[in-house]
This record gives sequence, structure tokens and C-alpha cells, in this order.
Amino acid sequence: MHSAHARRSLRLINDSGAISAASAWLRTLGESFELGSELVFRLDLCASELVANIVSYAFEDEAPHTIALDLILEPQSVKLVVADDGREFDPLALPEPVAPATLEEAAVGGLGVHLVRQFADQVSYERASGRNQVTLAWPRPSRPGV
Amino acid sequence: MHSAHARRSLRLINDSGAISAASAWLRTLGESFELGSELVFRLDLCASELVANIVSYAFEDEAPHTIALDLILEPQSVKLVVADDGREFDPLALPEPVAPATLEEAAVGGLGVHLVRQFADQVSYERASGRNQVTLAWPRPSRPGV
Amino acid sequence: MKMDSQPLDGGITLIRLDGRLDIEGAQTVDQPFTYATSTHPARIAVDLSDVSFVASIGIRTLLSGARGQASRGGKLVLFGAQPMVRRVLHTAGVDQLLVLCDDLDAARKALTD
Amino acid sequence: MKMDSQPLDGGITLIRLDGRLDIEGAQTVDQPFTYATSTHPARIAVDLSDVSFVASIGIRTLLSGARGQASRGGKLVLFGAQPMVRRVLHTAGVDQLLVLCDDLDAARKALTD
Ligand SMILES: Nc1ncnc2c1ncn2[C@@H]1O[C@H](COP(=O)(O)OP(=O)(O)O)[C@@H](O)[C@H]1O
Ligand SMILES: Nc1ncnc2c1ncn2[C@@H]1O[C@H](COP(=O)(O)OP(=O)(O)O)[C@@H](O)[C@H]1O
Repeated sequence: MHSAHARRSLRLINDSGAISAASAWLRTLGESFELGSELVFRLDLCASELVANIVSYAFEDEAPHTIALDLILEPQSVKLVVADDGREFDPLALPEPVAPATLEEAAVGGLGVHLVRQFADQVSYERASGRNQVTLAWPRPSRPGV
Repeated sequence: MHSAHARRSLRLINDSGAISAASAWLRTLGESFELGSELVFRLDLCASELVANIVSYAFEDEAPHTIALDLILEPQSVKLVVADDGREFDPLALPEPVAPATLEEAAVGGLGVHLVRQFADQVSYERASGRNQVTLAWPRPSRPGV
Repeated sequence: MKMDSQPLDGGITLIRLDGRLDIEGAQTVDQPFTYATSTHPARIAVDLSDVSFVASIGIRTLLSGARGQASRGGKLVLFGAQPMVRRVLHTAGVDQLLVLCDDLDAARKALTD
Repeated sequence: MKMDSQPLDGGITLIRLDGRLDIEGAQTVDQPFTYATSTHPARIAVDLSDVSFVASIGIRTLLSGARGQASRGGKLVLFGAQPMVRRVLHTAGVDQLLVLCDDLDAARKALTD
């Protein structure tokens, strides 16, 4: 029913509610565009991690900042663009986390970016005009998923 | 599991994605706080109408503006506060819509605010420091709804 | 939001809506719904039983379909609305303008009266 | 996010998590989960079959429970994760640190070994 091309955007202010809102928004769109549960999970996970990081790390001041999410649907692909005007941060430049050997060492962090890189099919990063822009892409499921 | 008192907030920029995001965010919170399907419907409807109106009518300029949503859970009540810095607009001051007599006359508008007033248990409005603040309240369902 | 349409016996067309009639749902369904309801005279029963939410924008969609059909000389009725959806339709005065039936049987009757 | 806990025979405690282990879910469940997993030595099987989503913050919750229990001298294993949740746990290396079982039977075995 939905046309093959669509673009939906959301602008959130960087407070902790942004994480749940980004996630809920994507799940709703995933359902209406019938993207299938696996891709929706991936979108949800990647957006949750990226937005959580922007809220936690991108800004030093207390002023409100905008986090921009764009979901771009094309016949063959689904893209999610996450942008902010915080400090420069390229998630692709972060080294792979060292797998912890024991429970005691575990959870020292570095998991969020790793999950994004693993659960997105393609990740690209651009810094332009003082903004970070992370673009995630997946192939579009060819038929309604479960 | 959730404590009886909780507050969650979300700040959205006034573009059309804000409506779906506010709705999806409230439905997710409604589920995690087990507010029950009827109250979640009411929250969803009122927030959708108020945010849609803010996006459509509150601003003359094209600059981004913040729409603030706060969900406040207390043992006996659930409140939703919707605030914006757009033009002064008191939804309580709007006259009741005249029920259209025929299909042809129908849908001339005025339905959104009417629905908010009917589906919220209490509505109050305040204009302070250049901001509109609409507070909606309901009794909190005493046990998990369906 | 999904929509499908099928002919029933007695010259009645059944249109089923499935999902949320919110801004996203209304945008999705507006065009096919207008097409299905407003291009030729018909007797149309709209099944709302899988519609879990409706906002004013969704009411507009329903009313404009009904208006389009009325202008063709046919008739459109709604049936099966869930309790909260029904309450919204009632609060919006839709039940003064359109026939709201409990089920398909009642909708058939309303269309053949 | 919901959590409940019940004793099984063989001195095993079953903890069931239900919902999304996202920021909201982790916040909800952190305190009761820590309490249930970290206050006294036990053999704990955590049922993930009703967990539909997990993010890094939720993994932290699971790992800190397991760590708390290990420091008490007991053991905590996970079982029943849905495919995508399992994939997240695997990608995060959780399966290197904790036993991930298919079902309760396997979890029992892992706890009594
Ligand atoms: N948007 C961001 N801006 C600045 N720094 C970031 C951003 N996102 C992540 N980082 C940095 O990368 C590190 C790893 O992030 P992540 O993989 O999410 O794990 P964690 O948040 O648990 O440390 C963070 O600790 C932080 O220093
Ligand atoms: N936030 C707002 N700021 C300014 N005007 C508003 C606002 N919300 C509603 N209005 C005015 O009130 C009218 C009625 O709104 P509503 O009941 O939602 O119906 P509709 O949007 O269909 O006209 C609108 O047409 C608009 O003129």
C-alpha cells in the first residue's frame, strides 16, 4: 500500500526521553511500512545505541540540542541517518572492543558502537558544517516479514 | 515493579514526525507502566491532536521550536503536560464545534480540540513566560488494565 | 495501515481497514480509500474491527469517503468498531452522519434498506 | 519490563524477564534483578524467552547480575533467548562469559554440573 519511496523524519532534543522516543517511532514506522521484525530490531538497536551515546557524550553544555533522525525507504534499501551538532565523533574510528576474558572485567563499555557496526549492513560517517552524520543502510526486505 | 511515582519527558522539534513519535513514546510508556489500553488510547489521542495542532498552527516562522511532553505518574493520577513557545492558544477557550447536520457540511474542522477535551478527564491551560502549557489529567487505573 | 476490498453478494463491497487511523495511517490509506469509495456508485460496508486507533485525521478520511460515495448516489456504512474507536466516532458526531453498525449483517441490512 | 522469580526443585531459582531490555526496561528491572541475583548464593536460571529486545544497557543488567552471583559463589545461566536477542548476546561476547542455554532443561544441567 505504501509507495516504494518514502522518507520520514524526526527531530528530538537531547534528553533521556529521546532514546525511547526514537525507538518507539522506528518500531511504529517499521510496522506501517512492513519492514519485518528482524530489520525493525536492527533499526531499533542501532538507533537506541546511537541516540543514547549522543545524549551521554556529544555535548558539554546544558543547552538543548537537536538530534535528527531520517528514515529513508527506497525500493531496494532502508537507510537511517542520525545527525547531531555535538563534538566530532566517528564511530567507525573506534577500535573493536577487546572481548573481556572474565565476568569481572566485562562491561567496561564500548559495546554500543560495536553493536551498531555489527547490526547495520553498512555504516558511513561524515562530519560537515559542525555536524556528525551517521548513515546506516540495509537491503529492504523484498516481502513483508513476520 | 515500577514505583508509584515516575516522570518521563520528551522534547520534540515541531515537524510532522513529532506526532507519530509522541504517540509511539506514550504507547511504549503506557505499556511499561501498565496503564491499561483505555488510558493509553486516551493519552495517545490527546497527545496526537495537541502535537498535530502545535505543528500546524503554533508557529509562523520556519525556525525549529521545541514541543515538550511530560508524563507524570502518581499513585492516584496520570498527567500529561504539553508545552510549546508558539502563539498563545487556550484550547479551553475554543467554542464547542457545531455538530454538522449533513455529510456535506462535515469535517470543517474543530474536531481535534473537542476530542482532547472529551477524552481527558481534566484539562487546564496556562500561559506563562511566552509558553502555552496544557495539562491533562486522569485517575490512575488501580490495577493493570488489559 | 492496510486496506483491502472485496465484492460480496448482493452488490455490496466490503472494505477492510487494518491498523491505526492516525496521521501515518491516514496518509497511507487516503488515496486507495478515496479511490475505492468515490469513483463509482456502490454500496460499501467498511469493516473497522481491526482498526485499533483513530484520531481526527482518520475521521476526516472516513467522512470524505462517505461524502464521495454519497455524491455518486451510493451509500457507505461503517461496522465493527472497537469500543474506544466507537467512542471517538460518537464524540466526533460521526454517528449522526453515517450509519455505524455492530457487524456485517447489520451493515448489509443498512445498505439494502 | 516485568520480572518474577520462583524456586524450582533442585535448589534452582527461576527468574523470568518479560518485555524489552532497553533503557526503560533496564531501569525498571535493575534493582529487583540485582536484589534477586546478588544478595545470597544461589543457582539461578534466567528465562529470556519473553524478552523481545535487548540493547547494551540491558546486557549490562544481565552481566552485573551474573557478576554479583559469581561473587557470592553461586552461578547464573541464561536460557530461551529469541533469535535476535541471542544474536545480540553473541555479538556482545556474552556467550563467552555466561552459559546460554536453549531451554530450562539445559539450564538445569548447566547449573548442576
Ligand atoms: N556521540 C558521541 N560523541 C562523543 N563520544 C562518543 C559518542 N558515542 C560514543 N562515544 C565514545 O565512545 C565510547 C564507546 O561508546 P559505546 O560503544 O556506546 O560504549 P559505552 O557507551 O558503554 O562506553 C564512549 O565511552 C564514548 O567515549
Ligand atoms: N496550538 C495552536 N495554536 C494556535 N491555534 C490553534 C492551536 N491548536 C488549534 N488551534 C486553532 O483551533 C482550531 C481548531 O483546532 P482543532 O480542533 O484541532 O481542529 P482543526 O485542526 O481540524 O481545525 C484550529 O483550526 C486553529 O485555528
